[in-house]
Amino acid sequence: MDAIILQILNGLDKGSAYALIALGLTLIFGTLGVVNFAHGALFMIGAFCSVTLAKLLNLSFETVDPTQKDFLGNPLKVKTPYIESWFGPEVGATIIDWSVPLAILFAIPIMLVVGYVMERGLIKHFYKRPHADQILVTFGLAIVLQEIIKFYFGANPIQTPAPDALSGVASVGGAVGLNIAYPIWRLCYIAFSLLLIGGAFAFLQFTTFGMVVRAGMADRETVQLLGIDIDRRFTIMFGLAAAIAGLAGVMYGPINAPNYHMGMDFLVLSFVVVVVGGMGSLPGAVLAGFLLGILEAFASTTWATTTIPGINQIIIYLVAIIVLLTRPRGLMGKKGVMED
Amino acid sequence: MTKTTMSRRGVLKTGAIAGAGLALPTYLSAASHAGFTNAPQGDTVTLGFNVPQSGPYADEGADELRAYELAVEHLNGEGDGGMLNTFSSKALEGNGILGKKVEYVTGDTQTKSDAARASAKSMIEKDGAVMITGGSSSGVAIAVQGLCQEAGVIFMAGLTHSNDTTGKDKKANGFRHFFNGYMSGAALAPVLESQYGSDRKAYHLTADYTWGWTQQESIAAATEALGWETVNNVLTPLAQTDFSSYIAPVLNSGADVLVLNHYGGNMVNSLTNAVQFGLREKMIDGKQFEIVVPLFSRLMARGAGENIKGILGSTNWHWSLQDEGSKAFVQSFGTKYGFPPSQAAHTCYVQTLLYADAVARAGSFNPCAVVEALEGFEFDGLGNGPTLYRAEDHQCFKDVLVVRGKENPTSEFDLLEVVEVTPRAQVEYAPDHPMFAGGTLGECNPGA
Amino acid sequence: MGILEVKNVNKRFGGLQALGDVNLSVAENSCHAIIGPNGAGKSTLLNCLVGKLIPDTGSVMFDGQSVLGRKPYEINQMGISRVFQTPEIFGDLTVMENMMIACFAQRDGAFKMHAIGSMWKEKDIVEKAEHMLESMNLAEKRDMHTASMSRGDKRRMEIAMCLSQEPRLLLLDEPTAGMARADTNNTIDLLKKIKEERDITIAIIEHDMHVVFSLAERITVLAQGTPLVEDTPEKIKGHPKVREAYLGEAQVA
Amino acid sequence: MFGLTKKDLSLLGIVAILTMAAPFILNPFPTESAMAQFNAGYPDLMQKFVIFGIFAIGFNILFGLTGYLSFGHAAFLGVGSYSCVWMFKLLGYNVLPGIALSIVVSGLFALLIGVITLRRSGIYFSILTLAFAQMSFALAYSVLSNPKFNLTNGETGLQVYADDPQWFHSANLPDLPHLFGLSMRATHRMTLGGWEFQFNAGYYMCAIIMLVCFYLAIRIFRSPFGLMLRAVKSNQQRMNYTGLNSRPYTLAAFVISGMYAGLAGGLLSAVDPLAGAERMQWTASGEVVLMTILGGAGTLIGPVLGAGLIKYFENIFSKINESVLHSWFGFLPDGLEDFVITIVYPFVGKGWHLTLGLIFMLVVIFLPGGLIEGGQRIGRLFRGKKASKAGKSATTEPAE
Repeated sequence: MDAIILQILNGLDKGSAYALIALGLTLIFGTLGVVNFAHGALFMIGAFCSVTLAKLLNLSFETVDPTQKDFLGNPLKVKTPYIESWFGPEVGATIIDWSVPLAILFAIPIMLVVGYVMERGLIKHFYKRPHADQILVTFGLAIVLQEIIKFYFGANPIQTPAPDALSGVASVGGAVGLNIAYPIWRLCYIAFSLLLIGGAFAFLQFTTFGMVVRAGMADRETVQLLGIDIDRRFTIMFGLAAAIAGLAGVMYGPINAPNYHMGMDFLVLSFVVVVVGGMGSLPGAVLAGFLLGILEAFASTTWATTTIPGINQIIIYLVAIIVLLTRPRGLMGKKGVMED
Repeated sequence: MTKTTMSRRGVLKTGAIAGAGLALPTYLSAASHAGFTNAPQGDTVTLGFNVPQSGPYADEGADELRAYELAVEHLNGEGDGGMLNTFSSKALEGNGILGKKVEYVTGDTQTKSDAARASAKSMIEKDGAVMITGGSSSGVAIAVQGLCQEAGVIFMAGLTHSNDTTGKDKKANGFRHFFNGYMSGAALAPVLESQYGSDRKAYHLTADYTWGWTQQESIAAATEALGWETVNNVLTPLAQTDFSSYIAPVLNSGADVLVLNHYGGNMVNSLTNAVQFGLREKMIDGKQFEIVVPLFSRLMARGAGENIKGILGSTNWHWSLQDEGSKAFVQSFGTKYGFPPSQAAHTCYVQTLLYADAVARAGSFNPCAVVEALEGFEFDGLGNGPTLYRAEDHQCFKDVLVVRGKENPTSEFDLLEVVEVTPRAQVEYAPDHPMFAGGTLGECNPGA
Repeated sequence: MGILEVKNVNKRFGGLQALGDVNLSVAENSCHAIIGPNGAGKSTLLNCLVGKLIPDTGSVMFDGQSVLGRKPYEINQMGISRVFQTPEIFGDLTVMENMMIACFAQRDGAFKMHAIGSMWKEKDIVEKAEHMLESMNLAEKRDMHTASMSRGDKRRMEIAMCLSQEPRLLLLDEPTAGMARADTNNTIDLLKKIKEERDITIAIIEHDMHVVFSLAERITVLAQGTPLVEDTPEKIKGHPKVREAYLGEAQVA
Repeated sequence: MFGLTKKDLSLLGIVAILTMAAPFILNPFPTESAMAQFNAGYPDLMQKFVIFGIFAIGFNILFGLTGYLSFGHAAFLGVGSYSCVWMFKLLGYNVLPGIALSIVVSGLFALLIGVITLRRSGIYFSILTLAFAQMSFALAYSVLSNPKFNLTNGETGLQVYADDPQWFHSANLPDLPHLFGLSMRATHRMTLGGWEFQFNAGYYMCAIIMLVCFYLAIRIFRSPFGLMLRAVKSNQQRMNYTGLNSRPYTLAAFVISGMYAGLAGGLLSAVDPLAGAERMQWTASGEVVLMTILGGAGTLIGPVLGAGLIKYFENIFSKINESVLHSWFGFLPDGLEDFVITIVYPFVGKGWHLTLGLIFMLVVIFLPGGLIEGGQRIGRLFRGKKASKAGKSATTEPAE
């Protein structure tokens, strides 16, 4: 029982990342009709926002300590972050410790700008072009973005640890007689994702802005006839989708150290998620994200891999194939979306 | 074995057929007069440095390249000479190799066998490289080694840890200075026993490809010999980024040691995840839960950050070693680049020197002469104590380091501390050891 | 017995009864128009005839064979060609290529692996296509990409493609929708000419009464998914029910 | 001649001349000159040019004609490579059985995958092919290389070992892939002044096969079948209502392009008998997409050019390291030299992916017809007013 719940938690965890990326992909597709292969890169840029912030916070001045020697036998240069000298060592260290949560605030404006620039500068010119062209140009963009990140940050992963207070394990389900220890940060990640997903849905459901966007998704021309500048709003939606992907990346940092190709790693999977959920369906994207996450977790168990060797390698793709062949529009897909 | 080499007459004959068939003028290549591929012309000799410059191991590749450049400097008599001064063989005089100035070409393996072979081929076919060296993964090393055997040039392997490189896939033209999976197991086992006792239950997570399997096999064999029990061995996909669903079952398996047979990004992620799940704080039947990472790399350790602290593993070399060779190398590398070299850099530097020295001693660039000079060569002063290039499989035998992630690092490079230098005798094995069986060296191939 | 027999066809979309007990018989070599206000179920009916939709109940027989459950291309091969409301042609191909595709489909059936010989060496196809273009006044546009043609030309192109398949039944879905008066008249003349020149049955769905009364020999009026009346144009014109349900609105429009 | 029009025949002729004279054309710089770095006329790269040319020609038959964007074609390439090496292991090093088998096996594999994936179109098709290819890669890399059932030899790559049966191997045959005794590695070097040219048997075999493939592709493009494939891309609705079943047409195109990919894979093994699983990764599929688009999808020669360009980048451009840059810009004053190198450095050598990505984006944005379109535009510029006027009236008449 404990093991099953553990795997469900693992699945939810993985699914959170899938769902957040897939949600953004679907938003972009639904509003702008663009298939964005660079969305994984946005996720990665989000994660590197927190790397950058940590680097900024750790900007240091050097003092020479003659009592210690460095590896060449010269006097050791001791680095002290400016922030520690400004706020005192303790406050400074605490700020550095909390750099990942702080990076959320740091990342939101950056991602909005990145999304805005991407839409106005590039994607805008591709609305009228075939989907294949959209895929290709954003695929090219993804390559360029990841190479830029690699040039500045190197190829090896860079740790962005969670704050000390959030990095231990928590006992889950003690009240119902279960004894499960689960990393606190991963629980935070699940909660954060649910919050973000809920927020996105509430935003679309209850604000005027959201209603206009939804109306625009359903029938762009009519909304434009009403004299509403739908393009402007769609641009903002692109920024929001970028921000969601970016925040998913920031929060994912402590789970797995960010590296330059994490975007590509997630991209393929999140496209599979979107297609399984149903192109253009927001609830479908979220549902499929969690579903595939959980399936993947269970396929990794010893039981599964001994029953069918290698199932853990292919489960996601296998499910995608089966779903697409039995439910051609995905789990919750609408008719007529991307069928030409 | 006549099968693995190609007679020179055969080449000429088939060449003649090709020439007649295509009605092209038949010129014999200059190289074939000298009797081997890419015999150096003029007063220079070209070496090929084939390292990953893009892809996940690009940072290792960059460090390897730095070491190669340093080695070329030293061979040509520039810089402070580095380990040339401590090397037991004094055949090299700092005037290039056999008086020919050393030049080099670089290539990008992309950590893909195909790309690595293409890159090596261009060095051989276009740039006239007489020796290829480099690599940061076993698949690539084995692929390039096979190519060099066929083409008739020497291959000096860089970072490759799989048993197969000098086991089932060994080749007469290929040489490995780096240690291997078996040695990791043999070196780690006594330390594991002294640190964690002989009554342990180990759970293995293994990268699901050739290197992972041989590594797991070696470690399991070595620890089971101590009396450890292997509870489970779970294979993880290479592309896996989140290992939580593999880590979670460890908690309830009754195991009290987790062995991570992972390298590179896999290792960083699986270790990070294991620490996240609080494995290291767990007590199983009164015993502290432990994690072991058999193959450590300092560059990777940096990626793993805090999580590496207190974790045992093995490594080929570490910059904090205090022998004269290591000190000289760290000094000249550190002065040039501002940070200490990695084990990948070390093995690549040493391999270049060893090749140059073998040529100097043989008095010829002919691969067969080089092979003869290297086979059974005993040397010292290159950082690992007295070392033997064994003739039977072209594997170097030397001391192996058991290291632990340092609890209180003084700098960003000071991540590992040496726990024990396992003496060479302890990691030696018979050439026909079952883990290495299956292949044959064949005969050296001088090519054209 | 007509060439096309529709019996008791019903089609529901969720709660909406799109077609209710439609019966229709189209006589061979006649021109039969189906008219009705928006939402009367004209397009649904048409889609049931060509295999795009499958009726919930009822039967659709073409020349004694059921078309139900067959794919659009199979139905086409039986001899039913369809002209769409907005011209559906191969936009990035030339006029001649468009024509040749239709000719190949007529000669070789739904699929033929003909991958090595040059298409221009198929003399019979080339001749037939050229002849067809001549007769439809498209010959001078032979090498033009069809996407850049005028709406009227596109319509003619599409009709020409359908005709080159020598169908026994030609279905036209509002062929003059969105056309200028002159283009509409041209299209009417074209269809009249076709009717005169060959043995062909035409079923036409139309909004424009001018078109309907110029062409049709019989008219079925559809309202709310059921046929209201079926008769000759003269009778329909004076029919009170039709006036009430339909014509008043149409004349306004 | 050959059943081609004059225009196509001259295109084929030009390609034939270019491929046959490639050892000269690709080695324009004397061996000892500083520009020798940019010579591409060595056997391995020339082989890659034509082999990936074949791959791209085949991919173009699917993508260029039908518009179905497959992200999984590398799987067929990989299957072809493995089949060929297996023939080496079982029968011996003659390349013919290997190449034949690689075409057959990849054709069957493409048929299987095509039947399933072609039930969907658009992005669904792309994702389905991607899923299949990733599954194939994962299986080849690990599961299918387990010691009990070692089909692919995993990470190391499938290769011939001394204890393989090689039933038809005999002592007087080369121990490397050969064509009835003619080793694929047999190379003639011809020295002319400062130049050196290499004529390699493997290259010429591949080049001849590529010419045959190119010729077949022209025939397919001009055939009724090719017309139908273009109809699929243009308007499937009209196609269905014209009595044409688009499924078998696309399936046939898929299988043909799969066989081309398999042939390319087989040839890769034939010139270098080691088949690695990375050949099947989705990024490898992405590469052939890049090649085709870069050159010009739907054009005959474009994909071959694209393949050449990308392989040139991968093998030549990637070798420009910092010391090479210093030797180039050494003539500049020190400060300026460093500045120029700082600007250029991220884009060359190990940064070649970045440059490739940028070029690719620029092509997709500004030249949807690929480099071929670029060439045509330049050509039009030179041909002057008259031609452009005629072109205008033919293509840009208002739609309504």
